[in-house]
Amino acid sequence: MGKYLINKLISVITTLFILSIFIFGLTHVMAGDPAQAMLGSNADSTQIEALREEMGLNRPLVEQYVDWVSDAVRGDLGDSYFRHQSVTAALAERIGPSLILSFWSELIAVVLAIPLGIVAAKRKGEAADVAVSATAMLGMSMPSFLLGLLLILVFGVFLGILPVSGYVTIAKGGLLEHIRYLVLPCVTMGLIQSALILRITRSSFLDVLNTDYIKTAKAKGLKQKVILYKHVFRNAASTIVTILGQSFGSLLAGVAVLETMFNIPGMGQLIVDSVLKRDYPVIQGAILFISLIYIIINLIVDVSYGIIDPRIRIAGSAK
Amino acid sequence: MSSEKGNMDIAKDAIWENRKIKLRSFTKNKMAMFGLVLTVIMVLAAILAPLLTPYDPIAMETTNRFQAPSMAHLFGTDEFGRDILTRTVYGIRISLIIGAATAAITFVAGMILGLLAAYFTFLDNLIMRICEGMMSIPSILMGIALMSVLGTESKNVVIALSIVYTPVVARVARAAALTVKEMTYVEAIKSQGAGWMRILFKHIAPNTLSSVIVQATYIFATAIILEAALSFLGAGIPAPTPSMGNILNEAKQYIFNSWWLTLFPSIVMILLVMGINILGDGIRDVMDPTAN
Amino acid sequence: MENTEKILQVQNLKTSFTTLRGQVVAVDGVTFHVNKGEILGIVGESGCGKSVTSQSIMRLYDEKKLVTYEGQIKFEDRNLLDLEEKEMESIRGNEISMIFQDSLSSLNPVFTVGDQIAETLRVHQGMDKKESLKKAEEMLRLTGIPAPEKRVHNYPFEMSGGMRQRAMIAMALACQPKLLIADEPTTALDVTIQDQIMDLIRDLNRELNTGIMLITHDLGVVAQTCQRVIIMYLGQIVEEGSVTDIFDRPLHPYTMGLIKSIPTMETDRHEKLFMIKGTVPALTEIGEGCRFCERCPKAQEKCFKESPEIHQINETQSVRCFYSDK
Amino acid sequence: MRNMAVHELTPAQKYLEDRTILDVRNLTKEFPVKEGVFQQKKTVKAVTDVSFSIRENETFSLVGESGCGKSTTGRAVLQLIKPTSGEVYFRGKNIVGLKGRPLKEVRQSMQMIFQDPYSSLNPRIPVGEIVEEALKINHIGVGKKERMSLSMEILNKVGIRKDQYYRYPHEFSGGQKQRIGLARALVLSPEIVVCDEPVSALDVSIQSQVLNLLNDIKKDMKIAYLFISHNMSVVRYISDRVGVMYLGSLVEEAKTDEMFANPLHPYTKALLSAVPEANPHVKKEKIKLTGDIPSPMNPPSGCTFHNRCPYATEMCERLAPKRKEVETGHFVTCHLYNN
Repeated sequence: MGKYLINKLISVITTLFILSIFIFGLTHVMAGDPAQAMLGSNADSTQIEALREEMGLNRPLVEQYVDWVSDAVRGDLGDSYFRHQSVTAALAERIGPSLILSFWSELIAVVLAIPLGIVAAKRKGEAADVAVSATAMLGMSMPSFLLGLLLILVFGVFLGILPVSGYVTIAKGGLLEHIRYLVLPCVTMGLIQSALILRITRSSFLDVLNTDYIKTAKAKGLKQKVILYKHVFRNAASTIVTILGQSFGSLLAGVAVLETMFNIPGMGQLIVDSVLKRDYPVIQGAILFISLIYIIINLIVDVSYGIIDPRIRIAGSAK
Repeated sequence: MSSEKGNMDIAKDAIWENRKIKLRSFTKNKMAMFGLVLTVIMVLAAILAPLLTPYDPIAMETTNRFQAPSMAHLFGTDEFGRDILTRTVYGIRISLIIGAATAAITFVAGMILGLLAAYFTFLDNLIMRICEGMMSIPSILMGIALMSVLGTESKNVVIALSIVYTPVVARVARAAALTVKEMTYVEAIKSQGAGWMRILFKHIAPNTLSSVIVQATYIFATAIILEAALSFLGAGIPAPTPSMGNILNEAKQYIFNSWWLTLFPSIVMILLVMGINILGDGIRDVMDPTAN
Repeated sequence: MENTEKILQVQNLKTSFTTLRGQVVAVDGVTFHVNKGEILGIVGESGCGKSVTSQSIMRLYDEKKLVTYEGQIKFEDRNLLDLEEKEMESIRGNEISMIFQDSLSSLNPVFTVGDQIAETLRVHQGMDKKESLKKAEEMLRLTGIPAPEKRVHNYPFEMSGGMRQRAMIAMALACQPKLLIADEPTTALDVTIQDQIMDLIRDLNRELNTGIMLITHDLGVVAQTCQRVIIMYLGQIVEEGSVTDIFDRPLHPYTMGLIKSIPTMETDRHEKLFMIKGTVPALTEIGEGCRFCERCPKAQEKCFKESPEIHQINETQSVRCFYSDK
Repeated sequence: MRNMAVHELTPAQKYLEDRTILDVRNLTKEFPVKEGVFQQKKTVKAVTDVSFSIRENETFSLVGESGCGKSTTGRAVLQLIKPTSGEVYFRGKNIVGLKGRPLKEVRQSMQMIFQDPYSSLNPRIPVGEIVEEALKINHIGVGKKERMSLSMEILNKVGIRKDQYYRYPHEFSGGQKQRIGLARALVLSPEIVVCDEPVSALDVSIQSQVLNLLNDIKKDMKIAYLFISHNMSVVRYISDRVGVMYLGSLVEEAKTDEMFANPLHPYTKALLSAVPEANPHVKKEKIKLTGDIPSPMNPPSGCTFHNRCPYATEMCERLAPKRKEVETGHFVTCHLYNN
């Protein structure tokens, strides 16, 4: 187990390092001159030059990168060009809605996808399996905003029972109002995410169902239910956990589209705004922050993977 | 010994016969055929767009704004009086072009990176770490960031999507190549004096091809979705050129009174992407040796 | 031998699979029995249906979509094919149990060996957790595993091939079943370990008086272990007899071919090995004549048209051939 | 004891005088493995100090249980695996460390056939072209036509018909695939073929067909075999001389009749006694080996067989035995014969 953890930590650190270089390079090397963007098009070159000097943009890139990373490690992601607040502050304000939205969406996805995936695997080839797999295919072939629009059409426009945009915190509007505003976005994201989880659950269950040790379990006289929910589930769990980690991570970003559409003040909306405004520190900081969450979640998944699968816990590698 | 000419005849009809078997196993697979038919319909619609509809997708005719679906305008018209069906068909064309381009680029780049990483262990760590690093940035954010840097043009969308999806294909290619590399026939050809080029490109690559083709088909579908999302956020194909994303982006504002602006393009888009995904599943089943 | 009690009687068993290429009859009218405390060898090459026969007895295949059974499998005057799934579950692992060839893939990788043995005891004997684990350790000791108190807590991947196979045997014999079906138990093991495992199987058969159906393609193992032998070819029994009958006076050309073609410690090293010509045809390409006629050195004109029935030649031997006594 | 001197002859002399085409001396192969929490370096001693030689048109077998290093030895001889130490003389010249063109030339006359028929042929290439490719790589035959007829000829010799030339591997049975693998090796007219468990994965009745084919080819093309197997009866039938391996070392080597009639090393005796006799009347008294095969990661000290050997003494635990020629051509590595 120890070796497994050390390997994981090393790989996480290198991934973060490459990630930071990529993001830094993205915004500094390829983008236009931020100072010029801030002062607008009619500023003359001397003003721009002065601003560049003041913001230290003329220093060698490596130096800028080292400063940026050392600050970032201490939690300071620099200041926004247009928001008169530090990036960290902007993120802190907006992490709440994003996490809530992601959490409920993932919950809906898991509650929906795993049981349906198991049913589809158990009844392979029958009507239930075909129906479930078809809907999963539908879910996979649809961008989240499309489903969002269709749900708005049905529940917002035709039935008019649910709000189609906006976000209410529990403090302001009370629990019921808070939930009413969350239903449409969370259901949208939940359905989209459940499509992927359902397909993976079904295929990992089918793989395990065809193994020799499940044939042995049947030869031991165990009930079909016991075989499915004890022997098969324990083995399929590790693959499903891995997918849950990845899907929660990508959910955090996928929510960006929904936050913009449903006008929810989350991190995703922040990034989309700052991209349109070319507010590079915010873009840099937010993407780094969300990617960090994504990596940490996957690290947690890999660690739990070790607990579930003894082969990792003891031998350090799945045979 | 047999006459030389005799051998050549054997060669010709045998090769043709092998192709027939491959074709038959594809047509027998209902799923693959359904996906193919759906995709072909979409492609034809996109190519024959000018013949199908008399209207121009971009020219504005403010006289007949917000017309409900009618015989003249099957999908109705938008806020500038443009025919939605025409714009949708042209939108499919853009989506297909971008999807295909992205799939092709990521297929080639992914194959090369994957094969190199699998065959040369010293490259493996380097390539895989970079891929992991890039893949830890969620695709939509990466897309937005790249577009903001590159500027919103169709050409850049393809570049952005290719950067996003190449690591995904590379990882699949590497995994497939690693399993093939352990096969006895690779060791056999090595024991017969083959150089690394022959081993890699004549023996390992062809046997990695099938799983990477399947992955490229899925990337084709996902690229269309991501392009639509980017355009929806205003970071993709700029208006007025019609793309599935910006059609729906504009439709969003008028969803309350002209619902048809949203409904019909949505259905067409779902069919488009579903067709390609089902085709991907179909190819996977045909290619999968355990299937036949 | 005649008055001994028959614990298993298979009458005309026919197992057919529904596949993409239509109905495939893997076992076509197989009739045999297993006496109490006897070791019956079932010999044949891959595709002859020996594994399908054993798994049909345990009804392990998915009966809704994959397989259909005909005929009768009488176990203690109950036809297993008529039983409800619930009744079958009470028999599997309790009265008839089974061990498989690859002990690594046949044991659940995420549960300890002790748990898996104890589980059988909890399900069939209603033992509680502590008691069943204790009995599991005892069973492991019975199979000669060194340090059973430690092995009980090991996972399958932590044990060697020989130890895992002993654990499988312990699990199968935990509830003292009347019949043990061993499907190629030592094929994947090295010869010295195989020797230890076969000794164990022979000892347990004597001590617990468990009837054993030993499925294998290794004639050496059959000769040293089984009392009676069945030779199978392409889903049918072609010859049945006591072990001395089969080795001293083989009747069916296929049996003779098998015995002569396998090199043993006595084979003449300077002579060509006997070769059964041709290869085993696919189940879908069987003609109406005898299934072995294409490869049979004694095949006559009649063999290509009619399919011989298996018939008793003497008190212990029967064969499926028109010209076996010539 | 005249031929004691044989060992002192240089490999070149042995090749000319004794027609020894392959002379392996003190071959050792250790694999580094990372183990435990802090990645301590550990080595798996797969092959330790193995020496043997093979003459033209002779079949020498390496037999032993899994993990004894017989396959690794086969691959190390062909330089598919780089030996850690020791020399491999082919026609009197040491081929360890050869690279590029010289290695390619040597490889042409040292070919190999493999155990698993299902993964030994590239599924994407018709069988005829698999054989042709061997010729193309080694620049034998001018143009496609000649290479094609050469391939057809060798395929026909192993029993594959001309009309099957452009069939794909998945259309053949296991036995036929082994024949195609053999044709691929023989088309380069090698002097020695390493056969790594060629019949273990085949059905019983097909095994005899392949074994007979190997013998016919040996007579017809004057080829030597390094035959690797765990099946004692198959080894007895096909070999001229036999080497028994245990946990990486060669514990006994002798002519086949001598080895099976008069085994000396306790492990060889145990191995022979464990083989079930396909004759119900014969009940061999068994030499019972206790315990399991130890892991090559940390082999027992001294003689690696001492923890399972019924005759083990205190010396066996301390000291590794020397290899001794007890009778002409009968070598054994055991303290019982070292006094």
